[in-house]
Amino acid sequence: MVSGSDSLGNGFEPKILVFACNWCAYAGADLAGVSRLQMPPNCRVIRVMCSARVRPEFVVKALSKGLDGVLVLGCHPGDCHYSEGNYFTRRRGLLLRKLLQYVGIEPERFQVRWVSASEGVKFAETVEQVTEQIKALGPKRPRSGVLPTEPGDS
Amino acid sequence: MTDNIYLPSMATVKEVRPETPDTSTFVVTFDDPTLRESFTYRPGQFAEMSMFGVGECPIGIASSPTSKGFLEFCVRAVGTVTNAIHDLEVGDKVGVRGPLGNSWPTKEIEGRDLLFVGGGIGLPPLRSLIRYVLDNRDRYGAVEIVYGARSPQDLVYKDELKEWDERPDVEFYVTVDVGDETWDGPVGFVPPFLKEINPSPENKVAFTCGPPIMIKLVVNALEEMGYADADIVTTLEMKMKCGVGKCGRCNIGDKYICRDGPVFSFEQLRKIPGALEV
Amino acid sequence: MQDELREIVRKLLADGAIEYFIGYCQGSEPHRVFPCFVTEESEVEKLVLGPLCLQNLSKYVLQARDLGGKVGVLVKGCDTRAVVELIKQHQLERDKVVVVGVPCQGQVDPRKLEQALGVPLERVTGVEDAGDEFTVTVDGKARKVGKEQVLRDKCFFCKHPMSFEYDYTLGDVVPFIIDAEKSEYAAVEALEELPVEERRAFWRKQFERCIRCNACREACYGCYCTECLFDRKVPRWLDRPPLPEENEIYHLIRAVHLAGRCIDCGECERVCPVRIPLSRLYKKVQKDIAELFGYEAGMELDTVPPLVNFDLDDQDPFM
Amino acid sequence: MDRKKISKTDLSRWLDRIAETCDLIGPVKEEEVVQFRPVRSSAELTLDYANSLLPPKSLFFPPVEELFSYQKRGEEIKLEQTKPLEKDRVVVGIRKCDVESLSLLDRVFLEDLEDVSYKDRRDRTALIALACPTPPRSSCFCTSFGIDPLSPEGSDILLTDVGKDYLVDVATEKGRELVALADDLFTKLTDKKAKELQPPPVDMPELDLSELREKLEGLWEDDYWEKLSLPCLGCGICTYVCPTCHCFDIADVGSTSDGVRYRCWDSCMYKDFALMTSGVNPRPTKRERVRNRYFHKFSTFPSRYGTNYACVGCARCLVHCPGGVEITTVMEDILAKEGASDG
Repeated sequence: MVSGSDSLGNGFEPKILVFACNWCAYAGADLAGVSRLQMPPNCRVIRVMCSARVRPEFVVKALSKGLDGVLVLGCHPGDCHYSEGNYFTRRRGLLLRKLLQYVGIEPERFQVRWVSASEGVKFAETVEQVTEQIKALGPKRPRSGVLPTEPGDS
Repeated sequence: MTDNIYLPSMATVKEVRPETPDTSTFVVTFDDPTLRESFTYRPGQFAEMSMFGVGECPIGIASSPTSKGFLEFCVRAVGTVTNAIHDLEVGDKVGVRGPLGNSWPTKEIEGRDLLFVGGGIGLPPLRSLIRYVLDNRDRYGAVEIVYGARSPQDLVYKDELKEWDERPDVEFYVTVDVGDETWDGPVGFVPPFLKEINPSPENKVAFTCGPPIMIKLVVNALEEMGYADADIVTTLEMKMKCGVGKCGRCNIGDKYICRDGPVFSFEQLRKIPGALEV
Repeated sequence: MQDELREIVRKLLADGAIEYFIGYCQGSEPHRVFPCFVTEESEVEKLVLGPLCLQNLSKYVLQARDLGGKVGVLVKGCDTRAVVELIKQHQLERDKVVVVGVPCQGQVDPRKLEQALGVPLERVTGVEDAGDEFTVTVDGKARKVGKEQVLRDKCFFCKHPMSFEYDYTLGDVVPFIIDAEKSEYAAVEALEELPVEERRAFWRKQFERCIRCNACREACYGCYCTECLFDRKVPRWLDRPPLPEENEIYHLIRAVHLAGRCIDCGECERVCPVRIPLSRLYKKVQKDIAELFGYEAGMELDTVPPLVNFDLDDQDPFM
Repeated sequence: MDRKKISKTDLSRWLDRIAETCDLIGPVKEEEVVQFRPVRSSAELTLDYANSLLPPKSLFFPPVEELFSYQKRGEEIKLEQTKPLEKDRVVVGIRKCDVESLSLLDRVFLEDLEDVSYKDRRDRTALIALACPTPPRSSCFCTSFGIDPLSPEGSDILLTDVGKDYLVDVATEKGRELVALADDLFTKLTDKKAKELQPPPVDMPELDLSELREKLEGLWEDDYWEKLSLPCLGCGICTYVCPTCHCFDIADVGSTSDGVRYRCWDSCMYKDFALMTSGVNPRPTKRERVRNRYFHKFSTFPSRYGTNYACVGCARCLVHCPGGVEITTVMEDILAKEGASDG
């Protein structure tokens, strides 16, 4: 999963993971598709039954393992199919965002947005906006894989 | 083995034979023609099968060294590596590192009568020796095989069982814990079944392999029948990783199962603290 | 106070009220004070109290849950928060544990003490509390060391010098004054102010050092899962080799899992053999939890933990 | 054995000269932690130290090590072995307990089936040991195992701090070659002169361990292990800081078509260490795991390899154990047990 780019970061095409709630954003994505809206091809969408299904470790692992960004899409507050799932998403999102920033991961790389089933345009715009932001940041991390030669040698 | 004891050799799957719903036999050959010719092993040894990206898993070699050019592994899908192995198809690549461990005695038991007691997936390691013995039939005395599984469909090597049953120079007994409409043979657990058969301990060596609880009860039964500890041989199951006696996982007493075992007689096991608790 | 403790434990054991008592005893050298498990009345003399009683003994209550009877445990004020939180998280039944609260005048950070004294700790044969300072015996001679020099970081901001959930208590705290001269979150704030690349570099350097001995996890009272996510084989969350990115996953996931649970007992940082400043990670989460949701772990029995709760009016920057 | 001396400033010059042709490795203090690591110049070294946090076994048996990489190309899977060391290495500042531990690890990695990368690192590394200061740390107990912290045995050169100079004992051919890199910096000593400089033997409290193994072997079923395991947290510190522990794990990192197989340290104190896929765990509780560790150190390792004990008295586990399990206390407890009951 090496992000392709030349030495200057030109032509960098980020890999972005999108978790989309089955009841809203996933349908929104569908709508964007059938409406033939133009979207950058950088996102891989994973359908989840609720944005609250996205455990923080999904995000942490994705970013640490070399993805350039993670986008979580859920229903607007008040519209959760399960009444209150997205309120938990909101709390976790707030917290995780701050923690990731604290350890040096730019806030753009982890975003939460509310996109309803009818918001095909918003879905396309969000994906485009996030892709542009992450493109501007460059790769999350050149894939390390390289070890320090000896312990303690950094 | 390569110079680097952790480096597997590449092999190709030549055949996949489903044995039971969760167990299949994989027939593999080494890609390197020289290695294919020169590779030797003894019955009872095992090898580490490598699924790259998933890991390694020690599997007993189920074929006999008397059949050359290929190796057979009978694998049950239980963990991550064995499940990955089950995804293999004919022509796929797999890493094989071995042979590892000690082996069933073959020289020492020449001229003696042999009893094999296997349970479920415990038959394949015994089968290596059974085939070896049958391919060198004149060097050994009478052969008795007692085998059992949870159900008729859990019996492995169904074709071979038939063959053993038909051979005049093999006494073959088979039982299942629970029968079904296809089954008209004996029903019951292996240890009581064994007691019923009551094979004489005279000049006999018993080999057993199966689930730990079965081994325990089989050994009790054998002792009741008068078998000496030295004449009861088993192969131990233990967490193994490196297969070369270094990583420390399979340590019991001063033995590493992967290096000094997996084959031990009960006489040996009784001297190792903790060995019989496993 | 020590005598009083021994008397209480002696009585608890004599009455058969507890299976064993978890307290502190001296190790092979006087500066080494450790958890000890008193099962016999004859052993109560081993129990000690003092500024070197560092461990949060609540962790050990968890392994006693399967015993038929109760266990007794000694808790400092700060450790009480762990007991409260364990009860709240349904990990512990209040009536399965006999809590003996001990007032605390602040604990000594052995590393700071070594530095302040300029001699190896092995020459320290005694540390006594003396109000605003500690009396430290070095090579048989008494020396005074100001508390501000050697207190554990968390003690500067102690909210509970006195245990607040207990069955027995060993007296009251003698008031003393320590001026921390900075906010509780000063170290966190300093990092927050750095540019993002510097923060990344800082933590990368810390995580690279990690040998993944799991001591932070095992010492943490809040790590009570029967099977840790990191030990799970399917799906595999964490690869065993302690590579930098794996270590990052380990520490970040631990930090989010402890959000709302961490009571800043400081055990993770104290036990870390490679000295990763873990408190700076956990304090950050603690700070955010406080700022965002107005919650502090282990303070009251009847508040709802923040991440199993929500408020319709929570901040919402995600529109 | 050649005995020489070298001044402290010349020592730095000599080490810098070594560093021109070899990888120089030694104790470095960073963030209050002393660790062995490669240095560019002797100025980075901390030779005035008690002992390193992690044992220098990590230089021969690293915490993480690439065994090989694999890559799928079409139908084939290509394996690429890790390359041997590029340069010879010189480790300076290693203590006698750690030197001794290498001879124990040699038994594991060089005997029977040889571990090529360990062998490569051992063969291509010279050891310049550093005699322990007098008095040594109070927690040390190497002499209980018959180890003399002032002896050059097992190393190529031994340095002993004697004030403004180091006494230099050159024990092997490899050592002589290193000295030859800067012969002019050394002063040859007569036996008499060397003896005068030689510090007196180290005075350390010594445990009589002659009955340890026998007594321990009678304690397999003893309740002692249950009680000993109570304060143990089940972390891996004792095994990771131990210079003789050699347990490891083998794990792949990467996808099924591209990745690396690593060997990394593992600990018998972890609860999933011996857990089998079937769910059976031969060492299910801390009691069995703690017992296993001490049996391994004092009974089963010695019995397997015919060594004395598999502990060198470095006291790292004792100092770093967060639960306060002290190996010296364990030994004393075992020795204090009445006679051997059969286990």
